[in-house]
Amino acid sequence: MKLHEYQSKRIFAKFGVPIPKGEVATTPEEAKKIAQDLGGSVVVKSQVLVGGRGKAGGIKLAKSPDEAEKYAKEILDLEIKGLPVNLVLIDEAAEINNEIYLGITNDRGARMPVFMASAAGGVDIEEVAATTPEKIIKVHIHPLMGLQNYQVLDLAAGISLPRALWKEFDVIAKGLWEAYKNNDATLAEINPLIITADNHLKAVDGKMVIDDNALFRQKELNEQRDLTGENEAELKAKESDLTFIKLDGDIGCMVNGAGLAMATMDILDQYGGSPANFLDIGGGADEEQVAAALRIILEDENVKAVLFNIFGGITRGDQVAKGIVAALKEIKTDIPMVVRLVGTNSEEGREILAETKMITAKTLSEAAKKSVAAAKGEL
Amino acid sequence: MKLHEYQSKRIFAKFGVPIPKGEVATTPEEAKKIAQDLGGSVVVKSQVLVGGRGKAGGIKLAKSPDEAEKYAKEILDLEIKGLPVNLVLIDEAAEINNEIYLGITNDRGARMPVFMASAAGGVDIEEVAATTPEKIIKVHIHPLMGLQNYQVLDLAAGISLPRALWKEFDVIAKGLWEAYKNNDATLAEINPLIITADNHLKAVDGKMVIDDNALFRQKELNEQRDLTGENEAELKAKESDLTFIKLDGDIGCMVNGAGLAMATMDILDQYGGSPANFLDIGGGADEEQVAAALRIILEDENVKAVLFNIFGGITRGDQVAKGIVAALKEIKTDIPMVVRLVGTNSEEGREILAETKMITAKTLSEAAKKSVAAAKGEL
Amino acid sequence: MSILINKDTRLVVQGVTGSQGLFHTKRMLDYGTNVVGGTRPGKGGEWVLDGKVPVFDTVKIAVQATGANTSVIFVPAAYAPDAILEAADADIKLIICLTEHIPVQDMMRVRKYLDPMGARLVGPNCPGILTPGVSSVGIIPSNIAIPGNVGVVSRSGTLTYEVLYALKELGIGSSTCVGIGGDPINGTNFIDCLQLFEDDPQTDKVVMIGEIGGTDEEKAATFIRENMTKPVFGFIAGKTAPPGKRMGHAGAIVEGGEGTAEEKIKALNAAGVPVASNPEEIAEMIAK
Amino acid sequence: MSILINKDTRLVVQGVTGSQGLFHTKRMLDYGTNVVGGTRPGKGGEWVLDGKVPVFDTVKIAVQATGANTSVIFVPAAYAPDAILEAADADIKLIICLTEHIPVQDMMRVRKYLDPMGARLVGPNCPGILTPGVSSVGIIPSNIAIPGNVGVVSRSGTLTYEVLYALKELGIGSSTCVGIGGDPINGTNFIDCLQLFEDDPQTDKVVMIGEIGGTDEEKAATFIRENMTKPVFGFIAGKTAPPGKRMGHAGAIVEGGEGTAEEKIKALNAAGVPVASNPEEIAEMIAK
Repeated sequence: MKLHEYQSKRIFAKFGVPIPKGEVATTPEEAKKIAQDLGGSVVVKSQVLVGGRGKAGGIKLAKSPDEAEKYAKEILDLEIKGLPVNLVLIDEAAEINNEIYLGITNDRGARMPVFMASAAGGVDIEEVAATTPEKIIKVHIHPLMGLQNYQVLDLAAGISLPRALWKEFDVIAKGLWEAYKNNDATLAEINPLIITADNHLKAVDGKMVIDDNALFRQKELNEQRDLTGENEAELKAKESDLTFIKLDGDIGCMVNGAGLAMATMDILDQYGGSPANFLDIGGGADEEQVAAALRIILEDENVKAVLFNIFGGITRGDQVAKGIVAALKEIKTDIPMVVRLVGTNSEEGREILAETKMITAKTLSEAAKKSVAAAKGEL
Repeated sequence: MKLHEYQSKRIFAKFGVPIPKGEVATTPEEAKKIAQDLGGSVVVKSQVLVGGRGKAGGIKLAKSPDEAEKYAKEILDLEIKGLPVNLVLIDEAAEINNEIYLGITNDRGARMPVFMASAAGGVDIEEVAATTPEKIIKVHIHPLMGLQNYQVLDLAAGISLPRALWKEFDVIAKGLWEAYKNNDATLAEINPLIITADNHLKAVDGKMVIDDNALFRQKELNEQRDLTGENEAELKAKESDLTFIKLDGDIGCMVNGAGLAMATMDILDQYGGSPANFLDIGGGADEEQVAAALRIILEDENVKAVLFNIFGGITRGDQVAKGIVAALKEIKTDIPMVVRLVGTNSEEGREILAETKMITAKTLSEAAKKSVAAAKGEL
Repeated sequence: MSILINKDTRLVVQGVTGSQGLFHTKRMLDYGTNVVGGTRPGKGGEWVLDGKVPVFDTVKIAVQATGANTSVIFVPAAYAPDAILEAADADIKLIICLTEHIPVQDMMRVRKYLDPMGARLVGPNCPGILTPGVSSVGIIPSNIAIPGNVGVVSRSGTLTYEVLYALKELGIGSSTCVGIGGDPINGTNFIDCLQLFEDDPQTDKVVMIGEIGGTDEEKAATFIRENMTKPVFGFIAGKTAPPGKRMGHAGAIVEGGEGTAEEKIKALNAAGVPVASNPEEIAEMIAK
Repeated sequence: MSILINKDTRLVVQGVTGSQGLFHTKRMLDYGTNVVGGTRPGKGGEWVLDGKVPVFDTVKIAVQATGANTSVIFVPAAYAPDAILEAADADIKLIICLTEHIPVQDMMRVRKYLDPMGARLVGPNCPGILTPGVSSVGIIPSNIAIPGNVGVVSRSGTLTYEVLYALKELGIGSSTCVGIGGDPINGTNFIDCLQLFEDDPQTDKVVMIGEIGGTDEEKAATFIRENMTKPVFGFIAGKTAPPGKRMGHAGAIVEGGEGTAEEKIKALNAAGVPVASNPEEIAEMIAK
């Protein structure tokens, strides 16, 4: 779960990280009022959960409240990478002497959080990592010990931070770590952390991603979730305990198991087809879930064929078959459907499906080939 | 640093441990007022930093405010193991169905805190440990992971706690752990944790000892320190950065280094003498500290002779000698003094001491023998 | 022979009284697995499954009473990390955690705690282990596999079943099948299992089923090149997965250009491991 | 030969710019110890002691610049735990911490962190290590010891000097003298040093100086009985110490009847270790 810039920065501030004064607005008028209260120049920043806001015109410097109102209107009218802008952050403007990158993420290979710092802040850190990796200082944090004083020094010295700022940096690094740890983040990032004209550190942009698996104990964050920009079908699937990911192809897939669902996508590709989605109905899907899944697949107008690939293990083939039959009674459709049922009670399942117009297949390859043909109207 | 019962219990309560309602009083009138406010029977408990209060008459059950006043007066007039009672705790009385022991201390050998529980609560746990150790359930706590849910269950199941109380017990055990950890305790103990007549758990007596080395970060606790019962000379020594422990013998000792100071006491004993104190003046003692140390030694009326055992390493012999000379100019005394200076600049030191009436010795054995003789008036 | 579980396995089921726990405990018993007990705090002293399985309050008590040496965990994500530590602390040497959705920071802490202890964790978010004809710990459908000489190790559940089934259709059996789970931070990894299979006299060939995300397959490829004498056959799922999206498994994600199927297949090929383009092809490769 | 420190020791002094750090760094340099640098956050790039010792901001940088393999810690108790972790993390293999008054809960955490890392900690609250004629790390006065064949390990500072001095008076020298420190939770213990002395060809006899508190001397006695071929001579301080009082050292306390001098002497005697009744007697025993 991604947090907005303003949400991330407020969390950082709670842990002692200095951030610019600012407020969020949903209308140009509110934006003007905030700019008046702040006084001086302000930055109007679109709050959308995608990168590249700046290039898309989603960040503007306003020298007066009127300008703030004008830019807020422009930005609130924008659509950035397909997402509407519903919210702008009005921050007091800061004079920037230098831009630093500071971020914590999970290093999967090391099985530890890794704290990264770079003097080359303000730009996309993945670009820095790709082109000049030596400019990124990395320090691994022991998950039971937490961030230690000396590690903060390793970072500060590593990016040649002026010594006068080390004390402030210590507070900020520890604050970022606490924000990361206490909110079950998988990413907590300040980019840029600026050195101001009067030689202080300030976090002018921030980003956090929260571990979805930890939302059960991060209830406050969960309530703040902004669903704009999340795919509607994916959200609907989540409600039915299904894992659905929208793709660009034309063959809808319904599979039990994540690995098998990926393999199903891959084999469609191998035979010249293109999957419309990833969909894992899980280990013990019931009729209702199967019906819900089918409805979600068919809502996608690109879908020209549907492939059911069900491996009967704990999931019994007859149960899935009943679910498909029930769903098809409710959802009238002419879209061709290919079904492959293997494993536990697959015979019974196939018998149940015999009453439908479904195309059956025994092997996965056969099912894939038939689906590809069906999508092309060749079947 | 030991905490009083009422201090310990308030800390436990802060971490969610249920304790009886109560307040402390310094006068019988206050005690009466508190008893009135509480209503019903109360327990009047002396707050002194020694064990065995009950046997000494320092804990009384009062059935009315008047009785509370009367008992408070009696108890405030008591002296328990040489300590005056300055404070009484007035707690509402509880009907006790059962008494449990719960405590956390450091297991030095295991290098981990150990959580102990026993169904045989209410009595001295060291007695239980000595006579029926199988009645104490022990669980070691990983110092980086902290107390885990399953460990609380191991304790609850281990003492056969009725299952209806497991949830309450979980809160109490975790609270005690947090109290222990967050206050740098070396001991945090609830004894007894009672099962009340209406079947709940309540901590009716509590005890905490705080790591002296951690007081620099436990400032709040440090300010609550009750110095009653701490030896005056020991406190005075601490002010001069000396480690002094009062003993019962008649030979004052001034030594640099804790191990050597103990060895000096031991050798006095070996030759039939008896040390009046343990005194470590530390590694780099200056003239002032030496003088302060000498004054502290001589304040003890039992002292019949003084032994200086100084090994010149970092501490230079001439410096210590100068300190002794300076102190002796200020402090007029007829008590015989034996001095042994060895190591760095010991020759120079001995020359400086030649002007005093001090008895010199070259080996530790010789110094010990001469000190014993001097204390007996045989020298 | 087999790896990890065998006829000496004495299993305790953590969370035995839940619906999943009960259902699969019955299945494991039916398969012949030596389930010696289960745990559920507050229900010690009860019995489940018609008096076949005693319930204990804690794993420690279960171990004392039954001599259990292996545990399988069926408890919800919020309690699973505690359950893993409990098992390790009770001296269980093999801990198989099926629980999905454990927060990643919890697993980092658990691993740091476990690593010096010498207890082996398999999972979490895995289907368990099956030694066909001998013992089943977890939820791998046992009717889809027969005893044989192929070792199987996999990050995925149903994809593994698919391979076992395809092997069985060709009359090929397996020595042991280990599901190591789809989480980014887990216990036993590919290399651990490859080493075990290399040392196992019953195993002649190994199937390794990977997927996108992380670099464990690349590390396994290096290990195979340097240490394995037995032939290994691979499959990697997720060639068509879009970057930045978690494909069902928490660990199945291409991030920052890392963890793509292409890289993994390249690494495996370079280590002499033929990689099948679909799961059915694996069985055909093995049959040759 | 010697144990722990020798001519290959490349020392970094943590807290080199403090008054204690400076004073003893000079002493160590004068003795011939190879002090390659010191650390003090914020003072990297400066030099101390007339340009003899470079100062670095962190141990990591010091190690990169100088190839330091040993560190000695002169920083206050509040920062010492961090300093120990810093040294271990910078791949320092021998960390000697002199700092007194470190909170015991901090040391428990530090040990749990260090144990799986393979770094050796000596101390805290110790005088350091002296290999006479070769290298001195810490504050042991170097003029009181000469090279020889007696290994010395001790929980106490000046008491050790006393023994070294008494040995020297009799013309006896030592291979290495290790102060393991007087805290209840420390790094290297008696057994570790006894094993090192047992393996060290220069060492023919060992002196072990213990004191009241804990049971490390008892454990050492068992180790001696089972593993040592070289003769060990003992001394235990604190026979007359009252129970329940900390005798200067945080670890020197008889608690709950445990840790008395009597028990320790009994255990050592039972292991065939003669225990002197005063420090001077040790030298006489060795001389025989």
